[in-house]
Amino acid sequence: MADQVPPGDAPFDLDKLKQLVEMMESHGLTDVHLRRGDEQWRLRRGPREVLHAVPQQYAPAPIQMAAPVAPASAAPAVPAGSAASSAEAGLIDIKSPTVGTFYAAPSPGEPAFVSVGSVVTGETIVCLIEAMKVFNQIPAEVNGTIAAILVKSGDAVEFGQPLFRVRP
Amino acid sequence: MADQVPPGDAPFDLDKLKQLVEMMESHGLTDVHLRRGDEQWRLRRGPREVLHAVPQQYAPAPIQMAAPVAPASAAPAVPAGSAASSAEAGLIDIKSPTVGTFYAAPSPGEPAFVSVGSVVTGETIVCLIEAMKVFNQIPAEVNGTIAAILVKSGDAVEFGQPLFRVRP
Amino acid sequence: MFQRILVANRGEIALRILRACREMGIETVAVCSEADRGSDYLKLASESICVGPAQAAGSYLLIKNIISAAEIGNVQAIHPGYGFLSENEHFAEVCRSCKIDFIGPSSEAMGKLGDKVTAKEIAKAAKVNLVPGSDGLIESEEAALEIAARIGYPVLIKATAGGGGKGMRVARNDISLKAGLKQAAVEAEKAFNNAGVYLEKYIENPRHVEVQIIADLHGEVVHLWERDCSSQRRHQKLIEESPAPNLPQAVREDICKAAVRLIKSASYTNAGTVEFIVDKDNQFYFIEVNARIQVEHPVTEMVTGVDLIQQQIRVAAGEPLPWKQKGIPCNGHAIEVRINAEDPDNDFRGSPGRITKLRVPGGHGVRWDSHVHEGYVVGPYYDSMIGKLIVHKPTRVEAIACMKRCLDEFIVEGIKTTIPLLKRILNNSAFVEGRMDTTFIEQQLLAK
Amino acid sequence: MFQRILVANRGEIALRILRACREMGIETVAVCSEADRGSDYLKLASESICVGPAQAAGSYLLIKNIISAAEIGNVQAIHPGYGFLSENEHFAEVCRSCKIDFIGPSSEAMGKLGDKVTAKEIAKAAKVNLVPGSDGLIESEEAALEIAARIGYPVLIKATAGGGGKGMRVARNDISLKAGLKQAAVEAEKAFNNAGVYLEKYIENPRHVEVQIIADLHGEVVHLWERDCSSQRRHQKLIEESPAPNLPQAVREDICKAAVRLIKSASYTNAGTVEFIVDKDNQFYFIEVNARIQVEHPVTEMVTGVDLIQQQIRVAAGEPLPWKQKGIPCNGHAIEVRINAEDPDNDFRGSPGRITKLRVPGGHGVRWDSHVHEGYVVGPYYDSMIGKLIVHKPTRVEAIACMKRCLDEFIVEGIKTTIPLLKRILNNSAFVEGRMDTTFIEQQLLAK
Repeated sequence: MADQVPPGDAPFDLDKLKQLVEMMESHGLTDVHLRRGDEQWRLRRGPREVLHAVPQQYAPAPIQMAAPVAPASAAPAVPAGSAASSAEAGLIDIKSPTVGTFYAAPSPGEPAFVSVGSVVTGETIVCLIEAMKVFNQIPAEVNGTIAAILVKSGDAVEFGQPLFRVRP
Repeated sequence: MADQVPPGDAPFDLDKLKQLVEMMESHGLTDVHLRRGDEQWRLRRGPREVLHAVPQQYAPAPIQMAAPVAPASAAPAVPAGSAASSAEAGLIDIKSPTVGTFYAAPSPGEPAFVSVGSVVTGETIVCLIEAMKVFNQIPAEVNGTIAAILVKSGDAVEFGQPLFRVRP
Repeated sequence: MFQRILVANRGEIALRILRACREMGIETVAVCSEADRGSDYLKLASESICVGPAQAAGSYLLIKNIISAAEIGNVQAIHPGYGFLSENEHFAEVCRSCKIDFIGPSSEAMGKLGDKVTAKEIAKAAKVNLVPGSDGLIESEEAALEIAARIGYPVLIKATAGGGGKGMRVARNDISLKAGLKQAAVEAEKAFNNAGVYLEKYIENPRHVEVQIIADLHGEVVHLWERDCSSQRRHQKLIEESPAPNLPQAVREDICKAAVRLIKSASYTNAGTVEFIVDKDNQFYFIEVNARIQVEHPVTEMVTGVDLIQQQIRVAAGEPLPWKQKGIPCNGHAIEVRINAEDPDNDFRGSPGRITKLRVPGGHGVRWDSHVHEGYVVGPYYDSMIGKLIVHKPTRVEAIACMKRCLDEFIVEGIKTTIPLLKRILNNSAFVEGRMDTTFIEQQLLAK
Repeated sequence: MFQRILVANRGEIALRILRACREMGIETVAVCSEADRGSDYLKLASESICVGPAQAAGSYLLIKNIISAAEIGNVQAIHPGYGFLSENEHFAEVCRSCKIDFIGPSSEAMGKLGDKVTAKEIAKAAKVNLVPGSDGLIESEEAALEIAARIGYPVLIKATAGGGGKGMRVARNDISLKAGLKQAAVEAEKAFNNAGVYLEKYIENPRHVEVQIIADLHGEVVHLWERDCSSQRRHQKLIEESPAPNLPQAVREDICKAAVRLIKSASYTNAGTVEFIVDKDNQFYFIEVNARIQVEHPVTEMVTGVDLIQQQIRVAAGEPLPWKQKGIPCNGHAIEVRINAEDPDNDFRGSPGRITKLRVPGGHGVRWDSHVHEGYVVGPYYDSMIGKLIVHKPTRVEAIACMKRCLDEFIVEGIKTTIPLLKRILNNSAFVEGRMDTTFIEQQLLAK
């Protein structure tokens, strides 16, 4: 859902929006933020508040991809990556050490490396990030329990973007 | 004396300075502030701190015009007119109601309208300000005793510039 | 050449003149009101003198104080900018009597062109078209019908004593003319105690096109091409550009030549603008002369490369124009928008206040003329314009694209501005296609 | 034409490219390091992606991360700006293998011109003068004397394995050449374990003149005239201008034609700069090609009216050049100064910190290209340039006057800048008279 539609003469292009939503669905995107001049679109799919979820609810999250578009937050758009600042006290973020595409599982159809509730040590591989056709195994680098998964398989992630929250 | 000489290649033009000092002397100017780009000249003639002077010292001030150039303050140049902000508590400024040339006396050779120590009422004429050949009589508009005279005959004054300080 | 000039204005245009003088090596005396005292732009002057209180009537408009400042500031000339005393014939005359050069036309030329009847006579003598009309009061219905047949419908019936649109009505055929004449006479009698009416051709959806001219003291007059200023709201120009879009080259040349003829026959000197309205068939009609530099002069500077303020000063100092008409190019396309501190949601009321954040666009083809900065307090005393953004590109399409990206970059916080309206205009198809007239903004963008 | 481009750079040039794309209606993906995250200029991109830490080696220079960003950003082309990966042959190759257009020359052309020996061969084949020399190692004293006689004194003795001035010495006659050869060989043996030396004509007080060229993918090559960048401090350009002052028109045309010949014979495409040194007799010698857009490109944009960044994008997308050589004007005179956050009192060390106050000049003929603003924090990670101030006026004299008033207006507080040095250069008689060479700033202005 769009937070803001452009003022003035440009029509609100529903066809384009539909295409975008379909693209999000087929690629498993959860969050798209586009801005050009005055125009700003923010779309979000899937469960709204990952952080407050209880483990049982979130185990099947990866297969909720076909779920309808969730209502977008009415709050003003925040810059990408700043979600980290809302981390609950005591939780530690596992951040992306590179830019690329996030994969939760070693290959399609296989179970995810970790899910909410998984116990990890520093060496536990928690995901793959593909950069230039190379699949980089990402270790947790902390000891603890996965409290939240902040991205979905197929998501583009940037350097430093929080991927998981861990309760140490 | 100049507070600041220009950096760089422009020579410090002593001939120009001399001309300026002579001009100040012959026209009774006490304060000249010139600025152009980086270059800034500030020259001041006559007794340095009018405010702290005792009356006896200041009665003959108008005939001290031929006195040598007094050392300029080392402080950074302050914009014209801002002297008012240093007013001693309890003193009231008589400000210029127009822009023009200040005259302390009704005509050359005659005694000044007021001197430090003079008692004035609201209607007392304290000076003339010439604007476009018209000599405007300026009333004190306050009751009290002249505590300081801030400008000299022949000085250019701007709108709102403090001319006298009065102890009410 | 002058060694020292007083700038009898404030804000943007004062800064513009101070900059021109610095580049020419001319010392400057700036005047200011108490409200403007301490403003950053005053630091560019050799000296600044406070001439009165915030209210312009006691400072920027008070001739006595301006002249006193010129005398104590020891200047040889005064640049009046635009507004304030710039078209005050008496002020120009006082300057002369005080042996201070007024950087603008003579008071005589100003007087002649300031009087509507004389200005029309000058235009006629110079064979410059006026809006056709009855040349005097309507004596009878028959005479009116005859005139209407000559000038063609629609016609405008105007009260000779009128003003503010009262007693004005449009007639589109003989029948409505007959009816209108009677009603207008009754209305005029009622409103002004004078039933006299006259006829004028009614120009529908006119464009506002004006020609920049400059004339030296030696009889040489040149034009610097035209500007289109049709993008207006309530007769306030919002966007100006040069050249005028969709004006055939032959018409451009004709209108510019007409302006030069008129200026020559008025013995006018220095910079000036001849205003015309242009109808749908590209017929143009003289309206008036603005006997000063104008807000929108930068678009002309961009396409011609001429610094108009410097040239005004040179001409006033007696220098001949450095070029002939053929030497003045018109390169590319320039557009100016006026950024005003106004609230579009409240009928464009002034929006004074402190500018808490300011990000000004820059880059290739972009010019910004403004005295404001982050932290500047826009006062309630003077006009609401806080800056002029000008772009210059090879074509109008590129200039519009550049202006749009500039307005997208622009951030002003703390006050409301006309930027959102400007963005809408730049996206409006009538504007984009160059089909503006003086009514399109109110009719297409602001109609409720 | 591309619909979406990634900008693989930061700061001023990233902003420059983002602006060009917005005007062309092209979407953009900006990359940033953690240090630049949240910067104002990134808001002009359609999307921005953080690609690594503040250190450029892990972000702006890391090919893998830039390419990943291009892939997840779904772009068709990458603009590298200047610096960082812009002249990295391997990066251009990786782009191609990933089917992303690199907006710049082919990796082959970059490779050929990046290799000194091949570049010299290309120049020779194109009949472009090189600095005369021994064309190889000196075999004997006799051979050296013969070569010196042919190319004329003074000559420079250079170690073949040398660098950084080591083993270099000037000889002004046969005697000093004989002595110098021996000493240079000993020094070179000591420093580089290689006693090989060669001779080159020593160009005293050279000027740095470079030619902007642009070539499309269809074999068309044009020049956009020359720039003089002689005002340098330790090989860092401080002031650039176009046209080069005091360069006779015939020499200007020859040097520009030479550049076009060289570019053609290298099968080079997109924008590039051919650098020359020019001696006191206006003889010019090829030095190298900068295979990218340059910091100083705006002065060329001002005099030609061409938007070089937009043109780079059009050429990369396969569009033919829109003009022939004759259609490219050189109007007026443009000067650029680089404003660097450096402390002139401390050997021009970087002066990072928060800009607490910023007043940027504006007005007629003034362009400002910068990503900084009041409150911006200049970090210690990247180069110190915080902005480029460019003026464009009809003549060099007017351009200098305009630049001087601009620098007088400029206020930057919180960090130290090169502005005081720039002011001194603009007042220096060698500069004012156009008698600059690459040594005058250090010899005349910075000598202790």
